[in-house]
Amino acid sequence: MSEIEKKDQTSTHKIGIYLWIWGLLFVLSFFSYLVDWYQFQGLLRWSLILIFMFLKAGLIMAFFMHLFWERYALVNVLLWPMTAIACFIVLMVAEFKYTLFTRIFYFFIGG
Amino acid sequence: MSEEYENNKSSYQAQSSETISGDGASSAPDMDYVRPAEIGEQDLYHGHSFITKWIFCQDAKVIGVQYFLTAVFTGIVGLILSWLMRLQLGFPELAGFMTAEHYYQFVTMHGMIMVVYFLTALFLGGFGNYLIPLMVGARDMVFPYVNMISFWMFFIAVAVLMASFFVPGGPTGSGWTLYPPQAILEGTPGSGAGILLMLISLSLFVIGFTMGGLNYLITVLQARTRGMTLMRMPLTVWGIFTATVLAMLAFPALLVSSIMMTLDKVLGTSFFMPTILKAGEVLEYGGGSPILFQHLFWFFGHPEVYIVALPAFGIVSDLISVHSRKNIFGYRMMVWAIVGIGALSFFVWAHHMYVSGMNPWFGFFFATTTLIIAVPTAMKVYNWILTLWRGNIRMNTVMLWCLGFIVTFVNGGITGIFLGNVTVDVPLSDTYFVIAHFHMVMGIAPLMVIMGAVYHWFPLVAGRMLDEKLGKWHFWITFLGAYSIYFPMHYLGFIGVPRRYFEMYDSPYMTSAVGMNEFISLAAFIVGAAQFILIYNIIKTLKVGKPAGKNPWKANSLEWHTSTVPPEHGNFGDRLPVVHRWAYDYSVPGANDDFIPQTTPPSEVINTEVEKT
Amino acid sequence: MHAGFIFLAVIVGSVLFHIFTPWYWTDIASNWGAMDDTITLTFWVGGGVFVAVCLFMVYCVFKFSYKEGRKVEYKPEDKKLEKILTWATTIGVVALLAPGLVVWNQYVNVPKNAIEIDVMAWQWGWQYRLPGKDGKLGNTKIVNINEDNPFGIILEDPNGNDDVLIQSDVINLKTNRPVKILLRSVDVLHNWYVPQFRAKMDAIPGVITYYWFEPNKTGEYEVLCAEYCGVGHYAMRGGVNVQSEEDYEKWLQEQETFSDLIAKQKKLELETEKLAKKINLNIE
Amino acid sequence: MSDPKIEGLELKPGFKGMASDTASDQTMFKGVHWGKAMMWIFLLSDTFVFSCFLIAYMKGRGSTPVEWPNPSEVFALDAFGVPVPLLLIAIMTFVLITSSGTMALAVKYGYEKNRKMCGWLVLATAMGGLTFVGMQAFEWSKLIHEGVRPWENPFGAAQFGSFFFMITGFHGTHVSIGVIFLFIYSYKVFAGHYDTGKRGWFTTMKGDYVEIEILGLYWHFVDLVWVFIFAFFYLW
Repeated sequence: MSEIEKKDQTSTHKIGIYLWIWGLLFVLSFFSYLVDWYQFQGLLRWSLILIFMFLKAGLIMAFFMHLFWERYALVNVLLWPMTAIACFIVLMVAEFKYTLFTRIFYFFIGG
Repeated sequence: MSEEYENNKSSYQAQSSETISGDGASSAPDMDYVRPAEIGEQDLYHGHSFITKWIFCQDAKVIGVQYFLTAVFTGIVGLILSWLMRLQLGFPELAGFMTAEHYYQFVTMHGMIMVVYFLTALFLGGFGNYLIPLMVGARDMVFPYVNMISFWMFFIAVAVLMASFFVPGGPTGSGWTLYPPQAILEGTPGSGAGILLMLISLSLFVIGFTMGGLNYLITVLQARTRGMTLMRMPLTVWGIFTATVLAMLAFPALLVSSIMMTLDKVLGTSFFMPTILKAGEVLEYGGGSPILFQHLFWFFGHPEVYIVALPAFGIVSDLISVHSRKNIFGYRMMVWAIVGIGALSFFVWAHHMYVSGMNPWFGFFFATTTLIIAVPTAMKVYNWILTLWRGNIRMNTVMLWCLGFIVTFVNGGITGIFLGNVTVDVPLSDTYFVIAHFHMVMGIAPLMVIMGAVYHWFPLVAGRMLDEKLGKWHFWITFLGAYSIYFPMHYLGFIGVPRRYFEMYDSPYMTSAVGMNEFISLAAFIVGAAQFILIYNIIKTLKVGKPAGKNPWKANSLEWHTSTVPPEHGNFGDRLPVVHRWAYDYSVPGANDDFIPQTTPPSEVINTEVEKT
Repeated sequence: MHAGFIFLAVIVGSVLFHIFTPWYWTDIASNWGAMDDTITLTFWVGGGVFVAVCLFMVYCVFKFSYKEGRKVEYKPEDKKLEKILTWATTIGVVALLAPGLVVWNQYVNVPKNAIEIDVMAWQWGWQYRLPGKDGKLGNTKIVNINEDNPFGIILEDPNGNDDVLIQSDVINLKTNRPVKILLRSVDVLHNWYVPQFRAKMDAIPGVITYYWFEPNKTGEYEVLCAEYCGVGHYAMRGGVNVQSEEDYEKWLQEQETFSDLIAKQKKLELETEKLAKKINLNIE
Repeated sequence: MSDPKIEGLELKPGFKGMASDTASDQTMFKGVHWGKAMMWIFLLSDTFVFSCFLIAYMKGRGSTPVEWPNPSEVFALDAFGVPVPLLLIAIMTFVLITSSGTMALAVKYGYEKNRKMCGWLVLATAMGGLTFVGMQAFEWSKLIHEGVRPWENPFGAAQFGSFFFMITGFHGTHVSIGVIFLFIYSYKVFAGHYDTGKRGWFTTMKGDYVEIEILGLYWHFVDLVWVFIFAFFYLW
């Protein structure tokens, strides 16, 4: 078993920061619920959904999962692989648009 | 060749006995200073009974051997399948017992076994488990218990896979890519139990591998010995480490596509299934997208290629360096090339899909990213041959395998440029050119490295030297045979012979290749049979082989400097080694010997002109 | 030493094999000569690198084989050499990539005057549909496919009526006129591939894929399925008959259109009805 | 957590620190427990699993020409006779975030070696998780009752049900596994296993409160995934 020096693990954060983040998460969740409640549509809806989503995800990762206090070596190892996911997402958006286009064009519109 | 070891035995023994306890009191403490340990000693569970020592064992070295043997078993099954395929292709009149169903089942199982259950398991499970803790100077993997479960998950996955040979309908015959709708449609061989067992087996493999992979990664990242920086690790560890990273991030896509396809098959969902008309009837599926599966599959599949290739790159670098008695040329470049290739491999997957009917504009993106990978790969090749340059090359069996690797890898790598460049790929894709390419680059080339690695590390694992003469026969038959299988096969692809054809003698341009096909089949039989030379060699050596002693190759890296040979559980006896230099200080000017082990403190080699530590 | 000779023999043998091989690509019969050119270019550059690397390796084997006490160079890195090699490789790769991308740009952009051909694939066979006088293909739906409507044409679509149906696995093409192949599959993946035309693309159920080429040599060619599609994959063949303009027009006149087919079926139905009536009468 | 002190090494902050950590020997993540590092890498891998699910969902939903059911109608719940859109989902989100908060506090009290508080908070987290799973079971049965099946549904594109059951099912499995471990760990905390360093099963390692943080990482990750599912499945 590796016993990492105990002394540094005892240093913790004030309870206030957790309560703050907790509260913020509730507020943000409420906001993203309101996006649906007021039936915003189009670009506004999408940007609001994504903003609230990333804020919530960021808060959870940074404070609840302690990434804010971790050393950059760990943070970077965790975040860089997301570029592969981002690339996958972007290309799949292009792909589904193309598939939808061919389906609608050849099966419904014709030419 | 073997006299040289005899001659130098006394000198290296003197050297190694000094260096093992290398961090002790020395004349110049400042010079040899290494930071104290951050982490306490690891508790190890030592087995007491036969079962805890050899079966449910928590020693990474035993687990490595278990992985190795299981993978070799599946590999032999794959080899026999390839024989049957070649019999059908070369001499169909002799293969009367084979129907097209059988042929396609063999194609599928051969591909899946060789790529996933043989090569991946062998490199990462086998070599990874055995070598990582030894090379980074750890007592064991960081989570020995999880490591053990990882192997048994793999074992169950293999058992499930093999079981599919014996279920009604046989194993799946949908090609190793398991493309839907084909894979789960009635009429395809093994579309009932066969495909389900395949998907379950793959899922088990991924779960088991995740457990093992976490071990390899954390061992490399968090459990290195004192003085072992990342940039002092042998390239073997770099290769296996990066490949494991790729596996951890790529296997999820395989898991997801397996789950989705299982649901399509069992519950009748339509993730990958569009409206289909089969035998005049419209099936209950509708609206799914087969292309989606291809994207998910290749998002896994392309990193998978590098999961096989990167450990081979790493291992071969070490072998070439040790046996040409010279430091690996451009170590830093080699490391960055491995990492760069690994990172890029997540951005190139759809070059397997140029003619799949995906968004045609993807061709530009993927051709560009694919050809970018050619640059670091080419740098690695240059560095291997530049390591040979002005070295002192021992032409033993290990080196022969390495040279064979260079020839086959360069050949296969260059045909990769054909297939990665979108326009050039169009006429060649789905032809024998593709078969020749990927067998050369990820079949034969990694196999050459595996063989070299077996001859190199067998003395460490078993304490005896493998027979050189048998080894050379093994090499030449394998190398020349394999080369003459796959080199001419490219030209079948130029003619335009498509892949996965059960019979091919009815078109004029195919008829012209009958003779060549027979020749290829003959060569395949011989090469396959030659592999049994190795098995004979191993059995013979275990009985009557020459004892290897410590460090028979006069290598620098830590695995050769263990307390006993073969290393016991815990690897390094009472004290963990302390590392003072990289693993490649061979033939340093001014040194007494032509190698300076990693554990030698600078004060002991004070007169040498060491450039990098 | 002998090892070096064998490796040398392998390299020389590979080159000789390439020079004297009787197996090489079939004579091209379409506009995609540029594809052959890119292959040739890649072949020369890649083959050159292969030979150079391997010969260097063989030279090292001859020159630096183990000798006790040989002075070995100790030079962990050579920044300058590595830089030169990186740039040289990069330039080589760009030189290979650029023409490839240019040709791909032509491949995905279909000329305006291309004739569209609907290629329908199933396990295991092909059939074809050409647009009629209006130059437009009617829309299709897989669920519409039945004996009376082998292509699944949507009956309400006016474009479909004059479509020329070719219920055979052989299609005729006009020389020197680009064709846009629209691929459609009703069950699994297929691929309509004529080696002499070089081009290919998969047919995927659920969507329509395309590619184009311009046949420029008259003759009969074989169509192969190039994407694994089940146990009949190897036997899934078709044919292309590239003809001169007059022959083609003559052939086209003889083909049946969708409205012909419907009319024929109507007639058939009427006749069967009449027949049934007759039989009934006779019985009475 | 906050920067550890490593003997013989000056730990620099920021990117410089990253460079020197990476270049140093023994460990790359300075002061990070093996188990914690493992959990992080595992979560990275699991992120790819969920990303692939969601990307597949995006591709599937985006490329179907059939109309996709409107989630705010499908998931509406009658409250006092009025259909409220996404009511149950909102409550589930509320429950999951609550449990995430208690978990974060449990980790804090664990490090302070406050056995009682830590134990109760882990137990509260487990109860929250259980409530979430229960509500999900309710939601599933409601939808099944309304005729939604993995292969078809009365509202629109068939893939709606497929993706819904698959993704929420996979997430629910994660939650359930987490709940089981939370109950076990709360027992272990109350029994004082982490104070005495008692070894658990499946491991040769001595018990330590860092295990609460490791479990916490997993639990927060489950919450994190829900954030994405909520945004992409229920709000899109």
